[in-house]
Amino acid sequence: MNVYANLSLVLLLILTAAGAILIKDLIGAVLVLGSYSFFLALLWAWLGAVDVAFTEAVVGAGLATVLFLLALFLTVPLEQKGQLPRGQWPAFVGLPLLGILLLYIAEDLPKFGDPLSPSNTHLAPDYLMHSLPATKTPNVVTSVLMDFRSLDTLIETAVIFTAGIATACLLRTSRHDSHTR
Amino acid sequence: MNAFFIGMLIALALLIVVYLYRVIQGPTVFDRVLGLNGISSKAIILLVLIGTIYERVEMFVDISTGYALLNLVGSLAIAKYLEQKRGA
Amino acid sequence: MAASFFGKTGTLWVIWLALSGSYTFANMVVGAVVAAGVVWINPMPAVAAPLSWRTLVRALVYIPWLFGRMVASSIHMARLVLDPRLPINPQVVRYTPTCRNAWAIVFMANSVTLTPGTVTIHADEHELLVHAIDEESADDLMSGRLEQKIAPLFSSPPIVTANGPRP
Amino acid sequence: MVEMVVSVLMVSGLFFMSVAAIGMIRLPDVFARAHAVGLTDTLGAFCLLTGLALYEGWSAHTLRILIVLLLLYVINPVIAHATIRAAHRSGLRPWMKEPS
Repeated sequence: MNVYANLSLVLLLILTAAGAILIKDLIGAVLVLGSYSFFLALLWAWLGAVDVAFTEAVVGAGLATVLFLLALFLTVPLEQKGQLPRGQWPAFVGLPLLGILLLYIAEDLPKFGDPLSPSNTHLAPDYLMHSLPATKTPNVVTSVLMDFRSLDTLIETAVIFTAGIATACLLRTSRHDSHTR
Repeated sequence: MNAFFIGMLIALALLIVVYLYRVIQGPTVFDRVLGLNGISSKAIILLVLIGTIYERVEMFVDISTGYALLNLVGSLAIAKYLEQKRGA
Repeated sequence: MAASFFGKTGTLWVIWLALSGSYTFANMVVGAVVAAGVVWINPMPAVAAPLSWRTLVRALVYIPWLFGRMVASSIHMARLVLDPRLPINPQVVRYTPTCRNAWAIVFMANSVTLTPGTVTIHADEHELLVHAIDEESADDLMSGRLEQKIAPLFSSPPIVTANGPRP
Repeated sequence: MVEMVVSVLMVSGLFFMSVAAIGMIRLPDVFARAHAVGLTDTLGAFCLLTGLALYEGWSAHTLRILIVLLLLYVINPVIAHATIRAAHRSGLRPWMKEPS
């Protein structure tokens, strides 16, 4: 039963991905891409990665769709009918070969959720044991992102802070402005 | 009961395909926006459903609340811009 | 000024508590700070909601009625859609509301969308442009039954638009 | 007992959602389709979410599910209205049965 639910979500994902590429109307492509993003978020949620799902839903499905649409409204909303360039057959041969190669390599990876894989025997228990006493943050993902990897995410934090200031500046209208308008 | 929920999840996923047809096929852009809205309302319910299956509703409800609000803002923005673009 | 500031902050704080679902002291303090910050950044326009105890009591009667209408409307839609002949006859009707209260008109536009076979296309102080899916729903709207239910909810007579009182 | 009520609620929610989906396919234009999304879909969401809230039992989580429900109730009609208003303003006219 679980497998079927998983399968239906993955099928929807593939369907929307193919639709976003094949559809000719660009606005339609953007909207299909938004729904693709949403199924990705659902899949993350189904796999238990709630944080990633939240980010995907907010950024991918919400923000990116609006940004793409705004870009489209400033340009011509129809795809130019173009000729497919000649000599594409290396792609048709090479890409499936690459896919087969990747699948072959993926066979050697530890199975999904395998309790004996290296990451589950060394790294994860260590973080789970030490992150709460060391950082006083209840969410392990947040503690890894913001404390253990704080130098990596320093710029990201700065960006978020700047965005907060910019939002405050944009939204903060004084009482006098709204009256004299 | 869990099997029932998972069956419900699959049924909702099948319903989404119908809306997807409308998004891909829709003759006007408004049909597409409406179809996207239908998909997102299904998806909000799917999130709560997944949360119930995992017995961690509180986390998933947060995502669905956030997504519902973003969906509102996004759809209103799209509608406003379509109004200005075509109506002018 | 100060009173409305604390009122808005308090409302947002209650919403914060309801959404976060944890009632520790730290969470309450953080919620209060965030709520005050949001009100400071975005002083929401002061459109006075005509809330009184009488309105609340009447709303408690109105909302179940509206819900019953919604169920009826969905069954109506189901019958239309599942009928192989698709017996719809869409039409656009103009409805002129008699009550002159902006809140009542906003509520009415939303309620029209929720009731059988009618969707509001456009609403302003003078008229509602309504798309009805068949004659039955159009007639039902034009009979003014809905407005009789909504008008008593908002007894305050002056029109309050988003831009202040109308001249 | 509770499980039975939950099942009935959720199956009826699924029924209304299916009706909305069929309406999305069969109805002729965007104005008529807004009826399906604005109304029937919302009622389906109501039934499904109420069922889930009942299944959770009475706790703080129930309250939050109900908040999502309330949000959907406000949002769905507003989006349907905004979309068809944009369609109307952009010059689209509703499909009529016969030109009169």
